[in-house]
Amino acid sequence: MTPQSPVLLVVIPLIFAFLTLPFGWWRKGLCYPITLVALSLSFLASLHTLHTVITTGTIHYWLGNWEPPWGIEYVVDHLNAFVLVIVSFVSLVVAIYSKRSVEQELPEKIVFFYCVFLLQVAGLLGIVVTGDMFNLYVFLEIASLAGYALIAIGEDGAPFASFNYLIFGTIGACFYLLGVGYLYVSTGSLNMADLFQILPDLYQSKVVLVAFAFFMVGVGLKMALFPLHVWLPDAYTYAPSTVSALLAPLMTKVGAYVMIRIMFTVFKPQFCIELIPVTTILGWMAAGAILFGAVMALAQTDLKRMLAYILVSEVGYIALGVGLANRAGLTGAILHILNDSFMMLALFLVVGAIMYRSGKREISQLRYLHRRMPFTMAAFVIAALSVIGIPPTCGFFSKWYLILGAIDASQWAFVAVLLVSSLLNVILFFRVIEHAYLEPDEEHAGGGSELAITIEEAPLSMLVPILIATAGIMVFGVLSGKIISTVIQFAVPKCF
Amino acid sequence: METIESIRPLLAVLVTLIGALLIVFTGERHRNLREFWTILVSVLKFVIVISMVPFVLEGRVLEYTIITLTQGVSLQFRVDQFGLFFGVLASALWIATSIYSIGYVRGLNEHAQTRYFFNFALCLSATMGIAFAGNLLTLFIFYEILTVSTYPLVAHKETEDAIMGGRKYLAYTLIAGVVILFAIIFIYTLTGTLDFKPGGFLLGRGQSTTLIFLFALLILGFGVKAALMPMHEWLPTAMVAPTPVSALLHAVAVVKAGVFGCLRIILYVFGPELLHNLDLWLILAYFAAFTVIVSGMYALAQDNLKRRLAFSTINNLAIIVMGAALLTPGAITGSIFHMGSHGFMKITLFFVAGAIYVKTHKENISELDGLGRQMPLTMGAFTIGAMGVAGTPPICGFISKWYLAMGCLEAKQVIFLLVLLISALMDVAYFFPIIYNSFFKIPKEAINPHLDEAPAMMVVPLVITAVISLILGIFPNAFFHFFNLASTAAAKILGGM
Amino acid sequence: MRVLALLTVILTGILLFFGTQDMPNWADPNSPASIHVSPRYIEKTLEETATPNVVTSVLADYRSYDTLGETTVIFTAGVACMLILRIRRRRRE
Amino acid sequence: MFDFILSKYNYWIYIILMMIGFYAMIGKKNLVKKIIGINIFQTAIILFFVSTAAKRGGTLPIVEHAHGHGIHHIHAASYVNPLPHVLMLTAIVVMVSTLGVALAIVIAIYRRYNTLEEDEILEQRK
Amino acid sequence: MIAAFDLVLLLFVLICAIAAISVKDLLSAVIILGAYSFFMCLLWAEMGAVDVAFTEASVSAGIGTVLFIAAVSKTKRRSKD
Amino acid sequence: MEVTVLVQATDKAFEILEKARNEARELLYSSAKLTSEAKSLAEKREARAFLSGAQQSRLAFRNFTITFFILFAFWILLSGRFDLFHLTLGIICCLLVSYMSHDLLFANTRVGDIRIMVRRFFSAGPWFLGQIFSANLHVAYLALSPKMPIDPQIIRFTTKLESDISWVALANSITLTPGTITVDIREGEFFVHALDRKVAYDLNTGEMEDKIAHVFMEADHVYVQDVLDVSRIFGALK
Amino acid sequence: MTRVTDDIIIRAVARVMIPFIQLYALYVIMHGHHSPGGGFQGGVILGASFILYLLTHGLEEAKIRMSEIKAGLFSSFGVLIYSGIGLLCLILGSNYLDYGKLSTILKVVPAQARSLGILGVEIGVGITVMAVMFSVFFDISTGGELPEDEE
Repeated sequence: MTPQSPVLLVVIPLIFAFLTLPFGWWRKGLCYPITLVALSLSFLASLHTLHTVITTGTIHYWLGNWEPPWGIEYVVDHLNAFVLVIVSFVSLVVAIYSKRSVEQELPEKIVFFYCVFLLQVAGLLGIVVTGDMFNLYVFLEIASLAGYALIAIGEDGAPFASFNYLIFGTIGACFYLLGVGYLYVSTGSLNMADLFQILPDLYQSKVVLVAFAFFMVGVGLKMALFPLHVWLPDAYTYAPSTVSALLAPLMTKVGAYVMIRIMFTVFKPQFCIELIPVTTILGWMAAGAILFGAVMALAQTDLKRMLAYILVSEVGYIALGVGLANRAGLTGAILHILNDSFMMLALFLVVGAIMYRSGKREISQLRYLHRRMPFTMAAFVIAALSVIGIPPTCGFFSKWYLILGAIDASQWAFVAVLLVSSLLNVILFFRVIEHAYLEPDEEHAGGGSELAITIEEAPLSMLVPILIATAGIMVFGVLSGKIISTVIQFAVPKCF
Repeated sequence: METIESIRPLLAVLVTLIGALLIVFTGERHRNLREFWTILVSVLKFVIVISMVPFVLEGRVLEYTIITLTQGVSLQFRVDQFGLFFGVLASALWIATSIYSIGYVRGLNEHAQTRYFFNFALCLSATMGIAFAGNLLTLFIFYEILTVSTYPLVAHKETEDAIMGGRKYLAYTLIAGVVILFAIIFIYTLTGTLDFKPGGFLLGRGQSTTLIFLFALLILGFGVKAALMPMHEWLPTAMVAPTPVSALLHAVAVVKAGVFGCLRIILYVFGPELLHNLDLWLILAYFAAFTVIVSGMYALAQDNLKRRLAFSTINNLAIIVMGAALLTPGAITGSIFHMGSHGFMKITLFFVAGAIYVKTHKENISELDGLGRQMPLTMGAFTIGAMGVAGTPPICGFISKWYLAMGCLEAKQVIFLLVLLISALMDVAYFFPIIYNSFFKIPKEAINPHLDEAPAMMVVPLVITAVISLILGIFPNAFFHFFNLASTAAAKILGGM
Repeated sequence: MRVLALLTVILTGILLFFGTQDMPNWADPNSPASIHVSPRYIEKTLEETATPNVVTSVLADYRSYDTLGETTVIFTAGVACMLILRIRRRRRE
Repeated sequence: MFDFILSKYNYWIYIILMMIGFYAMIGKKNLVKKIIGINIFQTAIILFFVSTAAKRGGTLPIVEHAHGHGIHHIHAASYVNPLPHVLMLTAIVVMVSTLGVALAIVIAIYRRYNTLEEDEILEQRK
Repeated sequence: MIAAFDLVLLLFVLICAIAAISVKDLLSAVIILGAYSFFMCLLWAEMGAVDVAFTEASVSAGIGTVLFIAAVSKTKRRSKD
Repeated sequence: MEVTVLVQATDKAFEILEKARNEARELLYSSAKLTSEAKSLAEKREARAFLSGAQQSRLAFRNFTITFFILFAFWILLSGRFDLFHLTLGIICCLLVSYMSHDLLFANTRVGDIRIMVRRFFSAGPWFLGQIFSANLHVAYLALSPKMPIDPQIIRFTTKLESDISWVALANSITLTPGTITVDIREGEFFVHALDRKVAYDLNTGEMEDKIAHVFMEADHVYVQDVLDVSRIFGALK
Repeated sequence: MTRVTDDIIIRAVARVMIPFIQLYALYVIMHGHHSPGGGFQGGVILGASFILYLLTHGLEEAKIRMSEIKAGLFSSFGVLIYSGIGLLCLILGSNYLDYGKLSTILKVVPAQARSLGILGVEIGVGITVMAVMFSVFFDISTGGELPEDEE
């Protein structure tokens, strides 16, 4: 008796998404609770999955009870289960947060919004959980379409940003599909495990090489790896704040997950390391991403845009970890999937809350904010410290493993990039923190103004998710050793 | 060496953290309660730290592992003699500082007091973590927390200068942090462990060039906070901070943490034997000696009192590093003990500077003429502190300098003895005029001839610290067993050779 | 911009051409795609699903989860259009 | 050599088609043209997939009822490969969905900028 | 014979594709795209993929074109390239 | 240089024209939409009031059954499977479609006796074929004679036919006959393009119109009795 | 696009054709087992019939037959059928979408149950596709602007 949780965690959000329309048509207010219920159930299912994986090992779930190369199979190993829990939890947190912000930003579209929101989450979960190349494509498209729509309803520039995203996303998806096609032509199979068995004989085949190249480019587009990131800043800047908070942590991470999956469990690691120098190229691209993202972020005056560029840089960290192609590097990359999800979640939630309360997002307008929204800004500071990599926040530990990996691989340039980038992040974030916390002298002469500015903290439904995310940042920092020893060390492919 | 599992070090760190949270949640509305938390926590902490002294003096080590961070490295506290020495010093001085801060902040009616106290508590928590850290990673974690939590204190005044000072501080220390991080990870890849061991654990690992490189990086990294000479630039700039912060920076937490880090590196990571083998000790000692001389000269040139004190601090810290670099029992004992004695003396001096500022809003030395008559207690304490720093018996500075001098002789390096003497002369040269002018010189403009001390909350701590430094000079083991701790630590380090 | 686009396109094209060299010949009945997974569908469809149209049986049974995904894609597109475009005109006060 | 060309020319034409679509996607300035490009690109990929299913001598993948004894005599080689067809049905659906969403976005863009030329939009955004 | 048919269809498809992206009148481009889809579907039917051809005929050549026309008539008909 | 200027100017002109045209069209549309929609809705309402109650439901039921049978015949033609399962499916489907659109097939046609209509349609068939044949000959003559004596013209006439389905039948018949094409119908007014004068005269005799009217039972006005209770209608009208 | 056409010919022809188109669409859905076609193609054709009605008869009248709200409800109804069948299999104690298990409640052999399952699924697909095609066209051609007094 196989556990049903792997399929339930995808199907529950799907079914609830379908239910949202009728229920929302009946009573508009029902959408929010429906979403919460769906995502909590999904989260529980993913926890159950993770638990099962840890206790009994990899789960194979045959959909429709057809055995693998013929039917579609869900394969949940440690890596999957880990990412699943992240995705479902982050989306649950964002869903809790969404209530007020959606009511303010999109009062007319609540029903459709929650419907697409659930579809988006289901798509992301479906990408992660599947063990079939084509099924991955289908869910990739669900997630992408939902993403385009969610981004397009943002503020002024959103439709155009979303259109650009659509173009690049479609190119990415098409390339992925082409890759699947090329692999199918040369092997005749779509199942990942099956491909893993068949492919080694074909590593010299040009078809397979080209397929691999297209996978890389396609996934790179989806995860916004450096030269292919062009769509990202605009899209995440203009999207509604809830959407940015959902997509920024998850979309790129899921892309990164797909990359790891294809590189190391569809193809053999030695293929990407020795036969063709993919990892080296990936490493250099990632290094470029890290620096470019940080430098571009420096040039921004808009807080949300700055975060978007930081996201580019953070994606670089994950890719760098993959590119190092050793145990420590990959551990760092997988750990960074978790950490970065929470960091980006916290940052984008905070920006959303700030915009909700004050409508401001230029860095120079943030003055007095620490008095108006003390908890929100405290969360921002902690998340910022984590991005910089100050212990004991979680960002430090992924950086630790990445540097460890880089030293292990004797890639001194990467070490330098990692170190320099954290300094750049210091400049980035302390610029914001200075604006938010430190005020010019003359305005508070005599210290009497302490109580003059009243606290206007974000509403509780927004504050609680922010605090959860922040707590996550701290807790995962301290627990990183535990997480690695229980999950991540099994998620790294055996041969490292 | 006996190891005891004990939660006390964790408690010592946590108690301030909880205090910090209590301070935040109490907030601006209930000032008295908030200040009560500060003092309560500082006293509690001191009690906890002192309660560990008997165990450690018996040669046992208190250990507490919180959680495994990565293979072979845990978030771990281990209290040995050296760590406890620093812990006792910091927690003792914190009581004084917190009382003094309350007086100072209220006296000036500062803004954002909650933030101030919160960061202060956080800072001390981190310092305690540094003191009790059982391995390099734990040390580094708390080191970074210290950096970050000190930043708001440095930039507290929020003027252009303060913000610039804060930026500079942050830039220096975080770059240093990055350098240290790199070195630590490198060491981890070499050895797979980061636990401190008296006498070092790097012996026989890695090539000598790599090790030299690592040593340079680490000393460079920790040297920034210890304000060794080419990296000292941030320290005088950070003087824009409120005086208790300066006191904290210079006497208790930050720079001491830097020196503590340096000493940990020298004595517990690399170890005397390795340093001898690589001939690094001599280079480091010369390097420190250079700092001693140059910073003394700088100090002479300053007119701002706090800046002069800052350079004096740099001077003394360099002496500590120099002592440790000599690697003889006397020198190590002396330099460890000097950490403590310098702490008490220098905090007195800063308290005095703050008291003067609160009372008269004067910062420059040239304006202090005749102040001794107005504030005799304050200036008396200043005199004790200054003389102590110069090494006059029977103040505690004498004992440490004596042992340092002995150490120089043991190492057969007369040149460092000379450096010590020159620095003592310089100390006299830059402190004596202040004392003289304040007591004996007739001021140009009329000043209040009556007794007019700063608030009691400020005067009491500074008098107490002055008295303690006096008592320590006579009974080095009074109250805290400082001397015992220092000498046993030295013995153990060299015993591990 | 246009030149860059053209360059990218040509590069991609060359890569794809490169890939075709090792492809099985067109309409080759012995290509891997024809002999690995698909024969079972054809041979067993009547026995297992009682559906002569193999495409239907594969679509809605063997790989029915894909089809659920596909339907969801359609549904997503529909809701997405509603989400993007529907604005209720303001009632005249 | 001739054999080689004969057995591969299909693929090459698909590739040319793909490149046409791809070029329209990234090189054209008009948004509707870009969408047309998407359409062409995806159709070309579908064409590629469908052609992998082709078998010489294969017929439609609809198994005839051969009463009674039929089941054992089904030869896979006499029917074209149905799997790519299935996949491509899904891909077509994805294509039309993308088309719908893209057009919706285009209308939203037109509502705001009153033009569909990329460069004009970029100018207005400044 | 079949190969010739195949080739002719492929040629048509190519011509339609090029025309669709180079015609400046969007409505014409869209109609040409419909023709393109139709030829495509012939091609697939010829390869034995009747289901796919059927779908393509109803979707791309049918609904797709209609959607395009609806959108173009809702926006602008002329394009600069 | 000048060329580009010219081109730009034309482009601009085009744009302006386009804009103007769009605006005009919008205006027209909105007005046209309002009037036509209002009109059709009003007509519908009238019709409903006209045939209230049992009359209406009887009519609907009748339409429903007729539609069902027509559709089921179509289904059997398509399906070609006669097992119980597929027939049941067919019945369900036909019921469904009839339910969805039974009012479409016979909407605002005054439904006469369908049997009579069918009979008349088939009996009129040969005549139409003959017409088409002769028109073919004529056009062939026009095309083949060396002078090509064509004289294209658009003629306009108002028909006496009443229901739109018969209009469409007439229009299609005209188009089907070579040499003439129905260009437009507006409110019962036909615009027909004819190839030369003779064709136009043929059209103007109205023979075809009569035939159509006959088929759709409009000429003889018997249909009213067939379907509706005349006295009631007259009462309502009064 | 959505106003009433003036052209009487088109309207009348559309009216006559629509029932047949719809029936054909249903035929395509129902006969997916034996001939090319299935839920998706049938659904598209069905949707096209409604689009045709919308094009020829205008928004107001089309709304009586198929409004955008109905379309939304139908579209979720269709996928619910699909996923519901899957869930039913799961509840009956097998894996998701394992129609073979339906034989326990349908009282037929598993292969036949699978065939019926396919049919059910195709119907679901058809409904969704029909509704979505209509609603997408509706949104694009009207620009999504709903009339004012609509709730």
